[in-house]
Amino acid sequence: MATAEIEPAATATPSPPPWTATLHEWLVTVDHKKIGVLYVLMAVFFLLIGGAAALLMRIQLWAPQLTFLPPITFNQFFTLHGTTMVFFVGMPVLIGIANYAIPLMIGARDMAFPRMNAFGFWTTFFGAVLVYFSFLVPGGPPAIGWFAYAPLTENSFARGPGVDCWALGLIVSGIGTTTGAMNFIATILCMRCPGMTLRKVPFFVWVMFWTSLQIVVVMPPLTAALTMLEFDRQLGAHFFDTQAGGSAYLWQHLFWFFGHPEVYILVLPAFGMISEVVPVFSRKVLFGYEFMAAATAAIVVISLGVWAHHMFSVGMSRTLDLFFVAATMLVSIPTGIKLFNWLATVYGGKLVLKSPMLFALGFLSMFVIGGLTGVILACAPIDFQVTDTYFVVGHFHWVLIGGTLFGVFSAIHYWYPKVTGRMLSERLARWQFWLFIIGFIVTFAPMHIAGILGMPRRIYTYGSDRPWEIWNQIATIGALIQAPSYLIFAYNLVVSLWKGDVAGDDPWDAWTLEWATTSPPPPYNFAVIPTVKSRRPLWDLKHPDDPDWKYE
Amino acid sequence: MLALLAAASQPENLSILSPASPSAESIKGLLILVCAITGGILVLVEGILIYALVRSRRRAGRDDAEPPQVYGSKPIEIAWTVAPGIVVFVLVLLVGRVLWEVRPDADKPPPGAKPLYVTVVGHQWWWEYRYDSYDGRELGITTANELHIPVSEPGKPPRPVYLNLQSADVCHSFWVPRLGGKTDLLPGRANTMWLQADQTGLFLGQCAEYCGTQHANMLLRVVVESPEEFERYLAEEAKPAIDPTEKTALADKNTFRSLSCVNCHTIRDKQDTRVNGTFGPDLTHLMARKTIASGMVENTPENLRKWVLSPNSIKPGCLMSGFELNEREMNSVIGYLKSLK
Amino acid sequence: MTESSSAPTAVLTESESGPPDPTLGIEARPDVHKVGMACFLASEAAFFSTLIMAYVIYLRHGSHGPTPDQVFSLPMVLGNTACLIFSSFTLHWAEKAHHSGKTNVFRVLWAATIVLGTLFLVGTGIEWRGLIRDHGLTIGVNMFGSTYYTLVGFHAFHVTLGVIALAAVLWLSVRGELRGKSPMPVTLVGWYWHFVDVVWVIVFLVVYVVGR
Amino acid sequence: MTHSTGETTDHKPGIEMPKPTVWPMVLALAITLIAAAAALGAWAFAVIGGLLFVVSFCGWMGALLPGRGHESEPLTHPLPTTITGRTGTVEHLQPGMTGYRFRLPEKVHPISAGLKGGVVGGIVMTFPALAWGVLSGHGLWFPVNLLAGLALPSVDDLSVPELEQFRMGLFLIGLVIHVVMSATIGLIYGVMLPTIPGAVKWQIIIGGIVLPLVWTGVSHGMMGIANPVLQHYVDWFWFAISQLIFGLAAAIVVVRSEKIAVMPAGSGTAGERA
Ligand code: HEA
Ligand code: HEA
Ligand code: HEC
Ligand code: CUA
Ligand SMILES: [Cu+2]
Repeated sequence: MATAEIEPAATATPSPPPWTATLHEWLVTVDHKKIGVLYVLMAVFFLLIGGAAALLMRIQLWAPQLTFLPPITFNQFFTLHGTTMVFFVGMPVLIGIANYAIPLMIGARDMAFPRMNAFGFWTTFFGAVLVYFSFLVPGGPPAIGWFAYAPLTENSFARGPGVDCWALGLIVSGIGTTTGAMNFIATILCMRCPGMTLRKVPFFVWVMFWTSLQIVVVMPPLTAALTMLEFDRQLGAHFFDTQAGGSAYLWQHLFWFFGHPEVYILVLPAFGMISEVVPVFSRKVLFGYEFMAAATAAIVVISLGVWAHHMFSVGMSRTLDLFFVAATMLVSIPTGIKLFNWLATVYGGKLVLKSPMLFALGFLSMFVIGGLTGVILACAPIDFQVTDTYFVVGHFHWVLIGGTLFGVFSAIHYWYPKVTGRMLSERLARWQFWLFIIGFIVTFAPMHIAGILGMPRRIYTYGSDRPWEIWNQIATIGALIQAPSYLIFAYNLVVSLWKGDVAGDDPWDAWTLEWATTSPPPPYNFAVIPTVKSRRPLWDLKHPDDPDWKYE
Repeated sequence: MLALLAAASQPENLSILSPASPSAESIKGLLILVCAITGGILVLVEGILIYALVRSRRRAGRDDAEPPQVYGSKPIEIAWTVAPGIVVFVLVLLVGRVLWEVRPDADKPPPGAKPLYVTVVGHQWWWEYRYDSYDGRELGITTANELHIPVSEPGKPPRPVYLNLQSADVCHSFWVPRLGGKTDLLPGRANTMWLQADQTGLFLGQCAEYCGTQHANMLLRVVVESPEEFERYLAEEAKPAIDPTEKTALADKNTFRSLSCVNCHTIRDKQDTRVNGTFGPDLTHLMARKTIASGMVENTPENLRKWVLSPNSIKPGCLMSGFELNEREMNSVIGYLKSLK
Repeated sequence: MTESSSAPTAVLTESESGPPDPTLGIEARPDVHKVGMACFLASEAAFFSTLIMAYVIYLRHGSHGPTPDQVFSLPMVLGNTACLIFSSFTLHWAEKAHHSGKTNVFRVLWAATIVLGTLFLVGTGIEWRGLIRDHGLTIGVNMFGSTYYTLVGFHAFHVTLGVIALAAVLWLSVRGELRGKSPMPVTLVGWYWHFVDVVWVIVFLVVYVVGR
Repeated sequence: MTHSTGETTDHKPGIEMPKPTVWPMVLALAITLIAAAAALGAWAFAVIGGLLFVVSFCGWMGALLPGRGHESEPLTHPLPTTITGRTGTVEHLQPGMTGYRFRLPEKVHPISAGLKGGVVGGIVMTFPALAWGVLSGHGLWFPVNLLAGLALPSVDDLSVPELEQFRMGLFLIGLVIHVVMSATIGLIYGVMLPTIPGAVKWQIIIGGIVLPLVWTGVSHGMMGIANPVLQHYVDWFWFAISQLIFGLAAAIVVVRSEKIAVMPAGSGTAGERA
């Protein structure tokens, strides 16, 4: 087996290469690790941009009748904020982390299609650039909301190329996402190391497999819908042109057929990340792996059939409404299974309260709240009242931040030592965590109340006779508390590159294969492809008298 | 919570927790019940989490030892699959009941009812109301931005209102929180909606589907009146605009008619058919409305003047252009508008 | 504490204790290229399903302008369809020929597939010219035009890509780069081509049979 | 591989890795330029994009040819530290330890026991419910119709005589509600009761008396909203009786059923078995 002859590392520190060489290296790379890092950097950058837009919106809503932002600008900002956060923050960061971790976790040397992997990143990135290019075109960025309801997007209501930049940018970046998903599927099916059957993959890998299937099925319909929209705008077709027989209703179905599964695409990988972090930091095996695995599949399948819960107020028949109510609520059963299994993993464990675990606990305590407000929304009659209000805004930030972002932060704090060989500063991480969770609650909890008090979303201002001012002010203060946490995070990422403690191969005493190689891993990941017998190969090595394969 | 209750007790509010109609009432009940159920689940989950945290921080045992590894348990998994299952089952049943309660069939009003049928057309960014029929009487009145409906008093025949919702341009949504949930207005598709008010008074709301620049100011005003007042209102609105006989008033009218206002606005006159634009709100009884620009500002002569001079200064981005009228023309136009009682 | 006795490079081999896992080392992994192509085709299927659904939903929507039953001439389309279906057979035979080592037969049949695909494209071109010139049916005329050209146009675009890919494989074959009994390029392009054909059969049924 | 990587200067063993290439990036740029051209109507972009597209596509395909797209990565990187085993460091589950309850005995009631309990409970509880219907003078169908009021709004409008008659729709809805609820609660009983510590007596007391009383209380609080008709007519004494009978029946059926052996759930049980 040990046929490879190994040279020790060169001891002399080479002089740093010129920056052009570094740039070139990153532009041409096909290494899944570098591509993963590129994805994450892109996402962090856009997180700051999208967050800045949110801050400006929050300032505009501070008091009634402010004129801080003109109406159109406000409308453009929420469109860009939503689009950015969903397509250029959420998906890239999840795909990027997976890109880095999955080949390592399954004991492979790279993704199945390394060049297509690079292509996927660059299309995602250039797609985002194209969307933001709309700042330079006459009329500026689109003001259509992230779900772009027709016919507001048609030529007669949205002149200027802003909408075209948006739609085509999303098509381009969607191509990247789809190729990325295909790559994951092929990698996970074909590149696992010997011994790692599909039932023994680390849970994050399993989740990414299902998320990728989801992407492959729901991204193309969005591409098709956007293509129809562009045909309307550029070639004079009438798909969504209501004056010539087109249908506003069809757009909503097409968009949400993508849009709902999309929100699970945004949260499932975070579920996977949490499922790696919680066991390691509770020092216990993941409770009920098989049920968790089945629940993942169930969520993916059920969520293909619930999209119209975004359209209860569109005037469907009551029977159809009730069907979608039932389907939507069904999703909470597998989600609940997951939540309870994480709790059971924590229960009886020996907690290590390091930053990854802090964020994971933030996830466990916050996501459930967002999920339960989701169930409230899923009751169609209640939704008639609160749809398109700040209650919904509260719900989805609660799941997107309390779910996705907490999961992502947990994962970044967990894998940063592997990526860079250095530890993130725990002190900064704690500051970030507390500012983040407090700011987050203060921002988004009052939004539920504002919604119940009748405040619709997407309004650039409100009259002074409306009783919403106080809730908006609390929310704005919350956003201001949150803002520094993102800056601290970015600062920590950069500074720890030099100042962080040296991490070593396995700083968390963890169990999956990525911790069996060096930090950072060599370009080929593993000099010798490992062989595994259970879901926690490193546990087996560390505890030869209590290995996992006895129980699986 | 307290603050919520306090806010709800204010006389004119938009809270869904102070319902003034049967449908808003049922929804409120459902909301409270669902909140209780989800609240219970929340307390349970957070409780387990905190308990687990506390227990695992205080556990005995060797420092270098790993805790016992528990791989899972089928019976427990079944328990926490089935338990949410029951909750979901009950919720779906409840939702079904309330759904049928709040969305009754528009073409089958309850026996003995005196239904009012109104067609609502959403425009960027104002509301057009066409009164179709009331208690079987054909009406054919058109007005804008202020919907008057009769109250349903207890013990008397109910007076349900059925709205036929349409849109002239993009998607909008009709929402008066205290009178019930919202229903969208989609171009190329007619929706129906049921309203029934238990109290008289003014009920506010606003468009709840993003519809462009001034979506924020597409405000809704519903005036609920006693049946007698409502009859009076209908009678007033059914009349044509007054025909000025006095000389200056006549001159004012002619000034107005010489301007391009007529391309967009309608004023129903006795014989006249020239002022019949449909792009803007019907002005026949403009002065009967408390506000202009779909509820943005009060309907005062100063505001009217400001509006005609530059609608954008009141409602930036709105679809009526400003008019560079000279002082005399402006006075005439405002004078004429003021006469549209 | 005991040191595990594994060799320094073999990070994770079996530890001594425990039964040997019979599945180790012998599990078969599917071929990456095949999985990749299958995923790609799945996404294509989702894309075309959306277009077909839009076509069906808009069928007989809108009153003015030409309607399907006024403009379609079946003989032309049937000929086209025959070309495409037959090309699936030639492709299949070509693959078989390659499998049994008859390289020349393979090339002839493969070339025939290309010719049939090209014929289909030419046929579509002629059909479109007729629709535009004789019936005034353009993408902007009515809903039928919008949905028809989008659906059939995207399909034709895929046929074009297929013809290019087929040609590339033929070129590889001529250069002698195709080795083995069923080389991957032949298999994958074959899958793609059959897929495009199946889509056409559905499009044909929806647009020209049911939709008339 | 038959092809070697161009210059084979090194004889060091290496690992074959894909060679960095610029073409994927250029191809992505080309597609974006074409899209931008469509968005902006700037056809010059399309020309550049088209050119780049062809060039990068050919470049990429070239790299797919055998031997072209790979390079040998020398094995010069440091090795990971060897992972050492620590024997005897994993604690095993013992009574009194957090999570011990999850261990669940090696023998548990089969799933079917819970279902059986639910069905039996569901059947016997109909007796007091129907008895109340008859005794209160409303008749057999009254309780059934009331139950259906949970799901059907039209029941609110029915008068008492109407509620006393047999109605097929209401009967079916009521039946479904009753069966589903009984079976699922039975299932939960089946798996949860055995985890209650102490003697079997306690399992019966908790499952048969405490839990039914708890949910009767909860129902009492919420019925006004959940099912107004039932709230209006119900007799809470009889309601509680039927719940108690359900609970007792289900609990007894569960605890008396035969136990079967199951897989161990964690390191503790295996340790005990060994
Ligand atoms: C990360 C993303 C994410 C996630 C995970 C979810 C999860 C859920 N969402 Fe959410 N949702 C969004 C993102 C997300 N959502 C976004 C972005 C929008 C708005 C888009 C827009 O309009 O711009 C939206 C909007 C939205 C609506 C439409 C509102 C409207 O516009 O009117 C609805 C309605 O049904 C809904 C419901 C749900 C439900 C039922 C879940 C469920 O999956 C939640 C399941 C979880 C739990 C229930 C908690 C844990 C479970 C238990 C503890 C078990 C026991 C519980 C019960 C038995 C109830 N969501
Ligand atoms: C993952 C997704 C995500 C995330 C993380 C966020 C984060 C935030 N969102 Fe977002 N939001 C959405 C997804 C998300 N949002 C979506 C999908 C919509 C719907 C859009 C639509 O209606 O179409 C929406 C809509 C939305 C609205 C409703 C707008 C409206 O309807 O009118 C509001 C209002 O307050 C809001 C606020 C915020 C705030 C305060 C944050 C905060 O958490 C942000 C905190 C971050 C910062 C404060 C940045 C800190 C950095 C700096 C200050 C430095 C800046 C430096 C440089 C630029 C170099 N969001
Ligand atoms: C381009 C078409 C157009 C022209 C011309 C036009 N209007 Fe308007 N008008 C509108 C529209 C559209 C609105 C509704 C604006 C809104 O609330 O968003 C409106 C609203 C009004 C209102 C407020 C009505 C209400 O109930 O809110 C008044 C008063 C009014 N116009 C008067 C005039 C007068 C006087 C003129 C001529 C000097 C005029 N309009 C010319 C389109 C027009
Ligand atoms: Cu109309 Cu918003
Ligand atoms: Cu959804």
